[in-house]
Amino acid sequence: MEVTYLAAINQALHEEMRRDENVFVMGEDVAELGGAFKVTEGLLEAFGEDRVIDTPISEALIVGAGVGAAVLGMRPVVEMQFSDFISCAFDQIVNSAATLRYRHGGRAACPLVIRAPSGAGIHGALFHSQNPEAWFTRVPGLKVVAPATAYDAKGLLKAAIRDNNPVVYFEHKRLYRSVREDLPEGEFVVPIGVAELRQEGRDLSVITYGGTVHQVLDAARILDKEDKVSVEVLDLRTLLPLDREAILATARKTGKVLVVHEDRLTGGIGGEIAALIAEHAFDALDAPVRRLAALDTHTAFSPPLEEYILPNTNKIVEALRSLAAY
Amino acid sequence: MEVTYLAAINQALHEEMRRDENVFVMGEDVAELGGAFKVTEGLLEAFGEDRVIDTPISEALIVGAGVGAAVLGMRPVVEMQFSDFISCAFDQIVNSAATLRYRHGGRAACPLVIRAPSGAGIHGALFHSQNPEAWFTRVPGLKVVAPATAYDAKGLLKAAIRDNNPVVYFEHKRLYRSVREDLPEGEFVVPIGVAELRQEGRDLSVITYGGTVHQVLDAARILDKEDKVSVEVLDLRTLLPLDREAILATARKTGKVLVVHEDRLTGGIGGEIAALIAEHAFDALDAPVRRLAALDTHTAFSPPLEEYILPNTNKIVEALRSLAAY
Amino acid sequence: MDDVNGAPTPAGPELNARLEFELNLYYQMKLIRAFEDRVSRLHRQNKILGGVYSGAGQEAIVTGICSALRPGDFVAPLHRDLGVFLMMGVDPGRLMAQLMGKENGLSRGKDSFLHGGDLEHGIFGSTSMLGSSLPIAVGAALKFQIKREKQVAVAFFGEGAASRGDVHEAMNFAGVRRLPVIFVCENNRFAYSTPLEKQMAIEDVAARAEAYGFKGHVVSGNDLLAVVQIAERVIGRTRDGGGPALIECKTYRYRGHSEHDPALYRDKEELLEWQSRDPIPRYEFYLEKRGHDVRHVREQIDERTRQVVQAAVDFAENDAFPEPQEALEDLYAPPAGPANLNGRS
Amino acid sequence: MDDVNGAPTPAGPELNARLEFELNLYYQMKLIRAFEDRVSRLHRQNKILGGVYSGAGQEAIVTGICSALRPGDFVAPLHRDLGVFLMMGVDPGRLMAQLMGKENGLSRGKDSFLHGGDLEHGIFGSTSMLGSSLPIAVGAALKFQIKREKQVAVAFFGEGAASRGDVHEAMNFAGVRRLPVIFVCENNRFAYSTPLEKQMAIEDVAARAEAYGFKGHVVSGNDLLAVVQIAERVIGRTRDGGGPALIECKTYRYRGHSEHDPALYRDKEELLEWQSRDPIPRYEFYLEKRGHDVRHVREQIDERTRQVVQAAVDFAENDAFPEPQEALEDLYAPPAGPANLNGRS
Ligand SMILES: Cc1ncc(C[n+]2csc(CCOP(=O)(O)OP(=O)(O)O)c2C)c(N)n1
Ligand SMILES: Cc1ncc(C[n+]2csc(CCOP(=O)(O)OP(=O)(O)O)c2C)c(N)n1
Ligand SMILES: [Mg+2]
Ligand SMILES: [Mg+2]
Repeated sequence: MEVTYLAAINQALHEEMRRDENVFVMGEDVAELGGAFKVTEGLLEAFGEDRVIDTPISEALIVGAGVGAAVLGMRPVVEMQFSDFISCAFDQIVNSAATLRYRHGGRAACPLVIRAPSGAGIHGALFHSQNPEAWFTRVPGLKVVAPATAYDAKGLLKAAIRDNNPVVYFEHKRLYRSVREDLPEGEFVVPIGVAELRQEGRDLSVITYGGTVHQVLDAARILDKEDKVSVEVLDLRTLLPLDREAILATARKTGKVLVVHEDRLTGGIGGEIAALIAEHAFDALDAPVRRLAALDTHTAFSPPLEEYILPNTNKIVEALRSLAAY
Repeated sequence: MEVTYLAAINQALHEEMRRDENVFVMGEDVAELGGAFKVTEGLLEAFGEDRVIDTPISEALIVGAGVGAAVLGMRPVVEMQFSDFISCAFDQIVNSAATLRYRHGGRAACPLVIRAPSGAGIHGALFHSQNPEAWFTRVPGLKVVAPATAYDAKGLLKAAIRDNNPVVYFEHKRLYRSVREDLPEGEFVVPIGVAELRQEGRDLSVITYGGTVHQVLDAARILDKEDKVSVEVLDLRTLLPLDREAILATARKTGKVLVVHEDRLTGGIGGEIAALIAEHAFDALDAPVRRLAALDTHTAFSPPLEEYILPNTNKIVEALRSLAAY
Repeated sequence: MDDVNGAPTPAGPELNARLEFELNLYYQMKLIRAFEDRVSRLHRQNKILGGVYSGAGQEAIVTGICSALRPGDFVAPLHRDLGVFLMMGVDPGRLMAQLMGKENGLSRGKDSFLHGGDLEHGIFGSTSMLGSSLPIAVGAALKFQIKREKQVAVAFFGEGAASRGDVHEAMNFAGVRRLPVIFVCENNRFAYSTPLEKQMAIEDVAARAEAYGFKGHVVSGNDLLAVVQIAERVIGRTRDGGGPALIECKTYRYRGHSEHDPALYRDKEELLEWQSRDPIPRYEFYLEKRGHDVRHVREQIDERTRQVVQAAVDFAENDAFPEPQEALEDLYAPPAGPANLNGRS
Repeated sequence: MDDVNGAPTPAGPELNARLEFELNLYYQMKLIRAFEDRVSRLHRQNKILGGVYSGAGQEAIVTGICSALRPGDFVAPLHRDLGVFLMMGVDPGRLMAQLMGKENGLSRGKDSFLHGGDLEHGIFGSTSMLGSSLPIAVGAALKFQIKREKQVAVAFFGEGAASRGDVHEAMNFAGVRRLPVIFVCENNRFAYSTPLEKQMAIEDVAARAEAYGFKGHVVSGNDLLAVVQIAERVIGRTRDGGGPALIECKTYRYRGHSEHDPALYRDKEELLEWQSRDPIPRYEFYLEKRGHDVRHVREQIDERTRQVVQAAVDFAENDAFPEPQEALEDLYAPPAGPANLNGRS
């Protein structure tokens, strides 16, 4: 049966809570309402008030309490209602959670998942469109994932819940209901840290993740058809740790790389990826590593502004053509 | 007279508070104590309790109240006692302050300076050694500066106070008393957004800022003397907006670039700089852009660990030799 | 309010002014209701995109509190406080343009709904991050204190936002420095779907004030007269150097959390109960006691608000969308003296 | 405490156990004082680097509170609470090695001073960010509640940290869910240089508890007996499902904020006044009333603490520094069952 990205996340929560009674869910409006996006729907009925917990509007508390429960062996899955509000829990994530094992000399662990609905393109404006992933990919001790498909959404969430470290899990709001696929019947997980080659290609590589993966695939199809240019598409899936081997392999293979993300250009993880390639695949490059990302501004509300700011299939096609012509 | 980096900051505060009565200082222990590092010493006596304000331990309040006063035309200079605690004010900086003008359609401004003593190498361990700059350099609406000399410390702080936008001002704790120079008598400012060529060179370029500038200069002297290799040293001084022209100019000139910072490698601004160069000076490069930075971990406490983690002159010399030999 | 008739028998100039003031509040409250009803409708028609948070049922709070403010005061509204903009004199057309993302909206299309502030009218455009505007209002009050200005800052917040750490930090510092700031809690018993008892273990947010060294007041937020009275008293005291205060207004949200929300988690009985406390008929009853011909007044005012709202919609619909490249404008203020700061770059 | 003589006349087994318990607390308090004095000295000798925050003068608080804890309870100490580590049974040698950044320190040299926790002994290693440990203690209490365990979580915090937003969020949620957590405020009247009146407009942090729906208690933090009594009562009640509580212990910091701080901002008279309330002689006076030969007890215990502290110093000085490459260890936990989580990677 076809399952949406959103339903896939919901399935993962159900399955993991059934599998391990230490898993519990906590956040604003996650219980009776089932979450602002209905991601946690049905959990209250299935697992009761002890394991599906509505909190006051207290992001620092939500993450901090998650840390406290996690060090005692629970596996909390906490929700930021929108990833934009993760800024209110910043200290608890980058300090309390990320340094926990380190400052305990390896004698403690923090198996915590922070779910954060992120991303733009839904008229969410400045505070309901953010892509905050690069604030966290520079923090050792954390893991960061950003699935683009229903399969990965489910498999990565299950892996994140089973992981013994704090994982920030970015789920893209625009994909919730726009992306769907058949999921295998049985149990599966998607390993953290492993990128996925969505499409093999010969001429160019695109490295991307999350909200822009489908736009890139669309663009690749257009290039294949209209330009007879064969584009390889690497979906990172995990943003920390990066799958360096996969990144360098595709760069070495095609010699021309475009990095695409919906996050802003400056300070987005595209810089890190371009730098990695420029340093470690220098000899293999036939063209400069290019980046296509949101413009260096906030995600404005008015449709013409939002459209101008965000990457889209057309802009990706253009960038690919320009790179192909280099 | 020789003035330390610390005294230079103190001078800037005195001068600007004298010049403009809308400037005031606020933070923990900034008044009677004169700050944990004595940076605000003497201000209380000179300007009184109305303009030198001790606050409770409330970082979000400190920044938030700064924003509120700033939109009404004041010029608050607020202090984080250590830059590590800036994580507790994160939302107020990246959302309240950084988006302020934008969300008011250009009809408001937020002339706020956030001073943040940062940096490692003083046995400060995980929570008194952080280099948080790259969390902010990815946020449009902010400016970010990080002086390395007494002259710049003074001139950039004065420029920051006069700037009509929120400026995060990172002052490196290790430089407070270890760096000093003669300052000109008269009034001067150092413009935000302009990098400084600390040393001209022919063979290699190093791009750096803040705590590692002096180590790089030492390393450059060693290379000059022992290897007859001429190293150009660019001190960024401003981290947002980056001085792209200066960065690309030195890259094009020498064709070999090493980026050095005390911040961690992954997600530090070195990635952004390397990406810029790799994209826009591709043809001029004779070697991959290399980066030398703190290792991807937290700044550990024990001396052998801290030493192992942080960049230093020896490590820079080695990296330069390796790059020179490429 | 010179065009409204049906006034009671003539009296002294002071009473007359009061009567006019009171009638004007009625007009304002009705205008807010009418404007918001229209906004809800425009949202269903897809003419307003993004989140829309109706303040229907809570109009008496913003009307009453803002009635005690003066030019130069500072207000940070909450996400449901469209009424603050109208009360503070923002042009309804520009407000509607803001909601539609148009060029002449307060934020020039940059941000949605109420995040576009209007500092010319003393309104700070709060971010979405609930509670974050309280430290900012405290900073405004700090400016008034430093400059010895007889102004006040007002921060509105929901009982939901009251759980945020920023609220604590703000109130504590306001208490320490005895700042001229008034915290107004609109306690509508729900934060999205979360009822009061899951948000706090006490009944009154106002009880917190004492823990910060100032006084907390509780008032019916559906009783405009009561809100006006407490606002005049408390804000007046704060303005005169009496230090901060908290006013908690008990009320209820009529519509869903946002226009997307059918609010199935709520008890229909409870809604009915609160709708029977609607601030508008309640205030009409008062006006009647005052001797006004309420039916006549209502008709006139309904006509007037209808015209104002329609004019606002017309203005906004005819307004252009911003040019795409404007996305990169308004990020940084140019180097200019403080006087120019509120000018565009 | 079998080796301490000078006990009062024999009595029933229950009283005997109590007397032993009381003498042991005396030993613990003395050990903390001796250990911290030595730490201050080692800091001056540059054998301990980084920030050192002495709890001298405040020993009765950690001693009394921890005396009511049981295995499996959870404690988040504040930066001055070295005594918590000793009270909870952490080996003094490993604690000293922690302070010196040695391999066998709690954090294996990773972090400084008290940031290395020891979960085997129930101690959470708090970050430096003041107040951030309160949400975490609340999370521990949530685990106890979910799992129906008769354990409690305790979070120590200074009156300075009380101004942080995290403290508010933590207390509010604890109140809502009636969690088994006790918040212990060590109110030593200063946050670094900042005196109480610049931190809050009220006298007692304990007054805040009611605003979260639970009870706040005030006790002299320099009176070990009083702290023990309230700890037994309040923690016992919380353990039995009575919900959260706040205990505020009034006390005073003897030394500077850290060993770097001469604390010139403080009134010498005030220090003198508080030193005259030193918890150790005060408790000795009680022991005397109990019939102990205090001079004899003190001599024996001084000798014992001297030996314990010296052994700790010897252990730590002989301990190796970690190997440089260990800097990259302990960042991530390996994939293993929860049982293994506290094992090293
Ligand atoms: C920090 C933060 N967390 C979560 C949200 C999402 N959110 C928006 S409104 C709302 C409920 C607000 O409740 P309340 O403060 O009582 O105001 P009301 O909507 O009832 O007027 C929530 C949870 C937010 N905007 N900011
Ligand atoms: C969030 C945060 N801000 C600032 C500091 C710096 N700092 C360390 S201790 C301290 C004073 C703490 O006062 P209090 O909580 O009363 O504890 P005490 O030191 O008096 O025991 C300050 C300001 C910090 N550690 N964390
Ligand atoms: Mg509400
Ligand atoms: Mg204190």
